[in-house]
Amino acid sequence: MIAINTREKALSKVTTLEEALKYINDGTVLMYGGFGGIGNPPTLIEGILQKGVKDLVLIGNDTAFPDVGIGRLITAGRVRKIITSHVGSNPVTGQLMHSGKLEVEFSPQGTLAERIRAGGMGLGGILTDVGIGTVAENGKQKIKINGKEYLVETALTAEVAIVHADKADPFGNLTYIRSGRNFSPLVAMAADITIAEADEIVSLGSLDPECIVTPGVYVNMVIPSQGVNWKWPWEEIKGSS
Amino acid sequence: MIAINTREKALSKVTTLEEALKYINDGTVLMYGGFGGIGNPPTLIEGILQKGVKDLVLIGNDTAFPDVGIGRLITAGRVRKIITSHVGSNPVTGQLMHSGKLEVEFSPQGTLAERIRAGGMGLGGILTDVGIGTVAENGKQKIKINGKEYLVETALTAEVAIVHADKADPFGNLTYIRSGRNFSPLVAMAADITIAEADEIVSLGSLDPECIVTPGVYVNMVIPSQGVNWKWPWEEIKGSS
Amino acid sequence: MAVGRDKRQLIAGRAAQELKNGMIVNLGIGIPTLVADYVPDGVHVVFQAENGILGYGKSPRAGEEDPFLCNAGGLPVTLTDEASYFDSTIAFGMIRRGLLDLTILGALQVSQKGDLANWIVPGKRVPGMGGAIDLAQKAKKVVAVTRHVARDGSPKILPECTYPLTTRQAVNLIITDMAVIEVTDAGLVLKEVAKEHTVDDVVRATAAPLIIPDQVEEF
Amino acid sequence: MAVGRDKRQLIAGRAAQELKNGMIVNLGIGIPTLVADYVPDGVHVVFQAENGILGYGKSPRAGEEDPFLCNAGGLPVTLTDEASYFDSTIAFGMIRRGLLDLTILGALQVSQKGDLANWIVPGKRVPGMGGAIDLAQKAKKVVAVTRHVARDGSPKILPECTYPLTTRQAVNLIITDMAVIEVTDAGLVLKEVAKEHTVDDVVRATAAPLIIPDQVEEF
Repeated sequence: MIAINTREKALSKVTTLEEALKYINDGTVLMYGGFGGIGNPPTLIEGILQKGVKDLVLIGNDTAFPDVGIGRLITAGRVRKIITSHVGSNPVTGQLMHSGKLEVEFSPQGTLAERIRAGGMGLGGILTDVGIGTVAENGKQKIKINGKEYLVETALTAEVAIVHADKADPFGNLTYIRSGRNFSPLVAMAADITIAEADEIVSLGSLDPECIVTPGVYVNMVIPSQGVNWKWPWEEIKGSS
Repeated sequence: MIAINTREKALSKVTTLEEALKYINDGTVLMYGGFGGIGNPPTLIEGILQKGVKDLVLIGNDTAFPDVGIGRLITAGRVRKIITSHVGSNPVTGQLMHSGKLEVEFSPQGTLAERIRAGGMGLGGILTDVGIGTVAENGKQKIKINGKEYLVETALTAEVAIVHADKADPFGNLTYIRSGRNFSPLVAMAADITIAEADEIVSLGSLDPECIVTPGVYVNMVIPSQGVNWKWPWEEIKGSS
Repeated sequence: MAVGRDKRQLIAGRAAQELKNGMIVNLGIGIPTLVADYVPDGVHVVFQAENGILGYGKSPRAGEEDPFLCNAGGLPVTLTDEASYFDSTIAFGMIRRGLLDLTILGALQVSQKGDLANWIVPGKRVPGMGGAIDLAQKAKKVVAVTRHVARDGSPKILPECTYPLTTRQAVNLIITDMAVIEVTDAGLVLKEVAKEHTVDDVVRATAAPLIIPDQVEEF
Repeated sequence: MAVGRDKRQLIAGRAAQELKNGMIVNLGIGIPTLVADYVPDGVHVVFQAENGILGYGKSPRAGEEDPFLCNAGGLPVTLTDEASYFDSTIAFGMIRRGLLDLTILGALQVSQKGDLANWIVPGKRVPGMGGAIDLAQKAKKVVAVTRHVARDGSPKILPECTYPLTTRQAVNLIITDMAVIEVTDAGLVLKEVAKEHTVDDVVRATAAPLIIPDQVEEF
């Protein structure tokens, strides 16, 4: 048992919110897991708000809802630019975009997912025919393979990635929460520093190696999650319809 | 319970080896899971040998050992061409290659994995700098992104893929066996027809949706495995050294 | 953009008739989401959500929602027995590889050639293309569901779309609160008309030319 | 290509001294595989295998082998507590992204610039490059382990490799049964000599010029 505890200590990345927030500062390029708010890490987002960080460059699937998840950073005016696929659920994003206060760059959703993964995999990018013949092809290199045309979609990386895990062990092995997985394992691979907040931090050796979604090598810091601190839109609609 | 059984029946892909072998014929382009034989599907390989199929075009990581796994097809002279990354563990492959009886095309291992995945993902290919400055770049298109040079590595697909699963449910959801995972989930996505042999076929609903590695949509046929019918090289070395 | 509850349910119910045994089906945000609650008895389809679920079913009962089990529109769903979770690259890998038998998508505009516009109202609403380009370009069958006319009464089924396109020649079938229209090489064919309307109503509310067969069903 | 058991163990044992706490380490096929059994007490490293394991340990005891738990060389291993399994794209994603602190690889030839040749003997042995190109090009530190000379006595540490290269300027340290040699911008520096040999022995067995510091350690 002493040997195990020694190894757990030697490999541990468990730290505090305060320590983790040292890596997220004005202007940081920040990737986040989550889809419609589910998988956005609540404790880290609250921490970023409290710390007063601004001018963030975000990369992630969507901007959730105005008072939910990553949307809270948009609403609070902390974001300078975002690379995303869909902002329809958050009208504040659209307003800031139209008033010139927020730069928004769109990718088709599957392409965005692959661009982030490519960054995480150390690839230069991927070739896809999705979006050919639409505005999604504007400004992109094209290449022909066996006579068929593909867009060159370049890899995306970030300085920091934040994710909401279900369980984490001290080495940073992660599992996610049902549909909270979505972009999380992708952004976890694509940043220089990956911070996971976990609903449960378990001892080394207690996760099933067959079921780990993000291997610990990708994770730099693990902090405990305080849990979701917002109301989901469907909770508010309930009873009112 | 009647409802569940009806659904299980409606979605079931469980079939026989005989039925599965109808899709593997002379000249078939065949991908296989496995690494050093571990993950090569024993029952399907035995079936291919028994059926007398020849002139196969194989795509997979390596050629195992002469009497192990996919190596048995090489040794029996059933393969016309192979796209692979490493044949060092199977001297028969090298002999057939030098005598002009087997065409061998090499990719760096990580690049081969990505090319197969790209095929499975419906991508045209990926961009990588691995192999630049070596023979691995011969004959390949290059592209520059922000001044940095990448090789264009094209997607690979196949007519049929065969994998060895641990558990399968009737819909074709799969888990694999420890280090038997390797290329298996990649080839399972990249073929027109994917056939899984499983050590255990479990009822619909009994696999944990968080731990399924290959979603059933990728699998066309599930058959029961007879288990490994070869000796591993380390078993033969044991005691003799 | 809200349409009356009855019209939304009408459209969703009719769209659900397109579901056939064994199909892998993706439902877009909005009206398409409702289709999961209208699967005909005895029909077994597998719903895929691009946030990483293959195998979800009806909406949960009030009070039984799981906040971490939602469809791509952010609404709670339930799982079916064949369910698996995966990341968004796998979700879109399935789509891009052509494994979706059917996608049912909302539409801002549809042209007579089946061009689909559903991601931006220039100068006004910019939701972003989300997964619509991937889905519309790659699914084996694309059904567009929409109110027949826009809120201001202007037609949404047009000779040419005026909004930026999601995908060219993508839509196979249009289902609205007034009609079911098939996109064919010859043009738009009126297949069915809602009980509350006549063929003439539909023709007047449609800017694109319609081919009217001898037999037009009612729904 | 077999070297005597003692020499193999000697090389593996010395290579294990390069392991530092917390490192992520990949071991190539052959002699490098043996390093997992020589991790110094109190040093905690995480071994990665390109067939999809992060976190394996020593060889199992005879009779306790798991045929489905092997390293990339096909030899049975045991798991450590931080272990996870993944597919080969993830295994090589880690490598390509530069997350491997150290890789220990076998070598056919190493040049004085650190060029590595280890995948083909033209006209004779064609194992294929496997994962060596990925590893040699992307790991933060590359240690080449090899017999100092080939079976026919010819040197393997050369001014230029004559076999096709795996990667240019990849190797940082060469560990053989005779010596430990560092690859520096100034050239090859002899750091250590095996007990059984003298500096002169090493110089004679090395075709590339060696820089001999005042102090050469023994190992």
